[in-house]
Amino acid sequence: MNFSAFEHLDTLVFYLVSLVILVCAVMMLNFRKVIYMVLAMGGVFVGCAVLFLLLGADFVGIAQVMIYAGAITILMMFAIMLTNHEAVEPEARWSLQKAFSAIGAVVLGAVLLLVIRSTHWVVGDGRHINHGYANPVAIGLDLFREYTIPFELVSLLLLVSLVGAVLIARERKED
Amino acid sequence: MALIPNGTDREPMRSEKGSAAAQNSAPAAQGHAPMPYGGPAVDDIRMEEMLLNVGPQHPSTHGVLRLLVRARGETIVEADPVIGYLHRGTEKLAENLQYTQIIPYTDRLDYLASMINNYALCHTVETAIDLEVPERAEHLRVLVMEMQRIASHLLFIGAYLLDLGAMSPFLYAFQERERIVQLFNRICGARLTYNYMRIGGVKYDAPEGWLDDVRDFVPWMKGKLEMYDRLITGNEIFLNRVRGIGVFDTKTALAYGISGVNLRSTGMRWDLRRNRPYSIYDRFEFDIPVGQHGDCFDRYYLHLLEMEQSLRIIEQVLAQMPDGPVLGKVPKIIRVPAGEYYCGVEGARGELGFYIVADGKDKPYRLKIRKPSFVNLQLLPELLRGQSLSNLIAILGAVDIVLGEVDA
Amino acid sequence: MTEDRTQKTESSPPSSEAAVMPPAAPGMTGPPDAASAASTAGSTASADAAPEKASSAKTSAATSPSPAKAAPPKKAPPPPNPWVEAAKAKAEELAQALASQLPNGWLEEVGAVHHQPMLRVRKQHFPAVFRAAHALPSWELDYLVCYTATDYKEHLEVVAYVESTKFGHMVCIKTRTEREAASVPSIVSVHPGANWEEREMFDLFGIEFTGHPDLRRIMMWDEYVGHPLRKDFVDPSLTEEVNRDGADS
Amino acid sequence: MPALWLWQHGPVTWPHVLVMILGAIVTLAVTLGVVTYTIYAERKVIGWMQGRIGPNRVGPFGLLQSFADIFKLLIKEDIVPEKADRSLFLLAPIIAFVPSFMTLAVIPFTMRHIFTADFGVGLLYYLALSAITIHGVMLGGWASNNKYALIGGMRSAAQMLSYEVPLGMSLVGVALMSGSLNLNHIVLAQSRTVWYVVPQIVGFCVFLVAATAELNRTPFDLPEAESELVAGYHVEYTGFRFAFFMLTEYVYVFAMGCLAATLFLGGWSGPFLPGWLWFAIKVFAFIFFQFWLRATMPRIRVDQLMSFSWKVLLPIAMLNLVGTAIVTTLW
Repeated sequence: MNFSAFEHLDTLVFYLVSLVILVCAVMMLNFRKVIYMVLAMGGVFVGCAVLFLLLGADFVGIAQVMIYAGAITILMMFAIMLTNHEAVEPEARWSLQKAFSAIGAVVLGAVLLLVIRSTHWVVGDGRHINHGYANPVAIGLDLFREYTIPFELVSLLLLVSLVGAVLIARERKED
Repeated sequence: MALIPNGTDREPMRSEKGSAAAQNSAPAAQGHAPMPYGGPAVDDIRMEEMLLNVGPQHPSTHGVLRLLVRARGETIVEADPVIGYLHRGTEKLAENLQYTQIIPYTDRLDYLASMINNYALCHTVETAIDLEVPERAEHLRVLVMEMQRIASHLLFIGAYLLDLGAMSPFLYAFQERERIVQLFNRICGARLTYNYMRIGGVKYDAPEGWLDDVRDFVPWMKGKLEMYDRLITGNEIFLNRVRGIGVFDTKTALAYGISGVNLRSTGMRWDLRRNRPYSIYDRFEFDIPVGQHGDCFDRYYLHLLEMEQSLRIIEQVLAQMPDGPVLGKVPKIIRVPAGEYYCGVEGARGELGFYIVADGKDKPYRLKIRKPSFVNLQLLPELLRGQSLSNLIAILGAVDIVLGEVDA
Repeated sequence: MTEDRTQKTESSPPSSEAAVMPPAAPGMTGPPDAASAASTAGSTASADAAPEKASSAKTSAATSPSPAKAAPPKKAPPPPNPWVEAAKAKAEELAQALASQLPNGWLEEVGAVHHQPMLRVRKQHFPAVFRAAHALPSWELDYLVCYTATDYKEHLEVVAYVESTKFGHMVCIKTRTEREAASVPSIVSVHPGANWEEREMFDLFGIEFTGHPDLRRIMMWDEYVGHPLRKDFVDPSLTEEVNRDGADS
Repeated sequence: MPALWLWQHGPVTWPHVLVMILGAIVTLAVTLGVVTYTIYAERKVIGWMQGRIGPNRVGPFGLLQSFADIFKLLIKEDIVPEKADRSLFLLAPIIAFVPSFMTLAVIPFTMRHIFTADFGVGLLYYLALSAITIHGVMLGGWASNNKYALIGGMRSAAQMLSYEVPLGMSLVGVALMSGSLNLNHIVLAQSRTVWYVVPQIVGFCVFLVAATAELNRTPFDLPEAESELVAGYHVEYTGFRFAFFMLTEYVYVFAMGCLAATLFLGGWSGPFLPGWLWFAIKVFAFIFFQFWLRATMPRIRVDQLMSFSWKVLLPIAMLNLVGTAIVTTLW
């Protein structure tokens, strides 16, 4: 490998972080304890956030940490710690179903790879790859000017699910 | 304790004592047997019980009390106090001790109110042998007993607030208490286990200037009480934590034999200094403050009010302190005529009584101590049942027990 | 040495010439002079009034060391002590009041311990007596003050002092049980506060309280053998056998 | 030369990396010093408030007391309970500590970011990083295999999550007024107009309460309520792992003080004195306030804690936000 590839430290960091993400992802699949899996998944989320930062998408990166690594992982930990479950997952065994899913996964991977290879990517200098849309002001303007209706729809959806969750919780309590 | 981990079948603090309670409750903590159709039902997961072991080494059990708490979610299903970690067999020891020799053992019962313990024993023996106590001795006794009551109540307030998370009142209370302890130290040479009283009087007369110092102490302490009132009673967080918590009524209290502040907090005007007058309490004017709701706040506030009344008594004692001997004409070896005697006095925590079965010798045939903390503690499981776990400490603290007395 | 203890207790402690100016016995709120057989009026005085009365009469208030009473105890056979007599009369009165509600043969002895009325009842009727005494109008013995047992070598005696918070009576109620397989019916159903005291007696005296909701050791640990407050108790750790075992290990 | 520090505006080069490492080391050293003396000051100040002397044995006026304590913790045996989940137990203090220190990376200690980063979304960065610490706390409590630790960890997580919402809401008001999430820009905006504590007084109050709860300090110190949970999530920890948890807490106290100073008290701006001194004074004022609370308040109950956050604090923060939005728009 050419050392000049590391002249840009960004590249070095990119490879390091990618390695971390991949290792975390593999570990997540291999761990037998659920809580370890969640932790490894948190590692993947944080790694992705660093990738966003490397791409200059500060806001997205931070939001990734906040929502995925912060809120969602914690929620999963809560669920695991508060519920009764086997601490250790049973050993995986091969079955027909699993074989099919393995084939499906391989096919999906191949398709994704093909699509990625066939796309023409805009190559920037690592700073302005998404034309400055990383900053919160730009995102806010875009959201409220160009995508107002989808944004509001999404909000509505979230609200509905929130109310639904409250309703379900309340019904249980009355039992 | 908002979030109680349902379904943790882990038991990190095992029962050291291997008590039946632990064994009885243990299966409940193991969780339910698997359902026939596979996983447990949803409701089963939600309602699984948890066994929580509070104590005997826990900062808020005031000694070596252990509470085995079975909780369902946040609600306490059952709390079982396990006692006896400090059991020294005082009653058995006393059977082999002469009456005077028992006095230092009483110091170690309710070690926050040793003077009153001393008195309760001496008073019972004096009643039994019909012994006259000199006036000055009786005045000194009342004086130190009321000071002791203040010291004990101060410690209650400090420790209670510490239980509720406020750190400063504890240290403040210790400063005030220190002054009383210093005064005791000067009159009897000890700071905690005084062994000051004797059958027929007290061991030492007040040293020179001591009474004057007590006289100075009274107004100073009054100021401090006002400070406590301002500092604690109005605190919103404190009120929210103690109001309406741990409520019981007079009927329950009487059924359980509750005495002292715990009984008075329910509105019952019951103070042995008035209801079964002993010593010279009938000569003094003082009120018996009572609560209204029987909750933790009432119990806290009554302690404050009682200190005020104790100060009133001290003032009157000082005003009429007579001269004279401090120890009556007591035989060398005290022999109590055969018979049974019971005398109860108003201790710092309730009715402290000594029941003596005498066989005419110099040692009691049987000595039973009616321990207020022991009796009051019985109500705790009732108070805790159905309560949320977060109130556990607030309720336990307000019952005000001393483990030295509970376990005797 | 203690066989006739209860008989002795009726004989008063060495008394003084207090007949002139008798101090009140602890727990007795009725004024001593009114403590004749017709003391009902005095004892039914309201609880609030009674202590006031006691405190107003300074000389009668202090339980024993009344300053007005100066004479030393006498050796001569004591004259009948007025408080003991009063207590006995009161005990009789209570016994009569209770008799209608209890089956025959419930009462074994009526007397006084020190200055308090005493009833000794058959153990089968022990809880029933408390229940009846609790319900009895003009007595209402609702407060269990002291509850314990004593080992008299021939038998065990369970003693309870109950008090009326309304009227101020204090009465001692006793029962006896044999030492082997000692058992007494529990009074927890009447006085829930007896719970731990009975557990303690079970623990330290080995008295089985039948009907107790939760009878187990309270002070000693569950594996403990023996009942320490019995007079013939020997600390197992002091016996030779244990010592030898200890030496071996 | 200043360009060397401003590495964000160009491709990163090796000298930049060295500067970054240097900056981290200096910040770490400063932070450790601040934490050490925060602990000392806390003991001393609370001691005075309670009529005691406080530490006075090690060094003059007890100034070296904290060092003695740290040394003690470092040489203590590192005990891992037998039934604990060993790897998580060992990992948890690190997960807790690392983000706490990382939050300091965006704090503008002075007008120019000499040792820290000038980061566009600094405010969000702080909130995001502090959320990661909760993992460490929770895992520590869970891995200890102790019920008190578990309850403490759970409480801690629930509390920090609940109060993060009003905390964030109270900060949005500031962001609206300054029009930026960059902490340095917020300070600059204040030095041009007025400290935001004045127009954002409601937000500031919400922030103070939420910050106190977020820091798990009295009266919101339920996670480690010693009278209930003995010590909470770190009950099984000893030695330097315990020290890590303590360090985390005090670094957060420091960081939260920095945030308060930056967002509401005008950061490094102020007359006469140099910027860093102003900043230090403001941070210490916040920390002192925390001491004061600790010496005064009893502990709130856990159900009250939760309902207070959701039913009182959050609506106030919302109203404040709406009000601020309206005013800023009309202005």
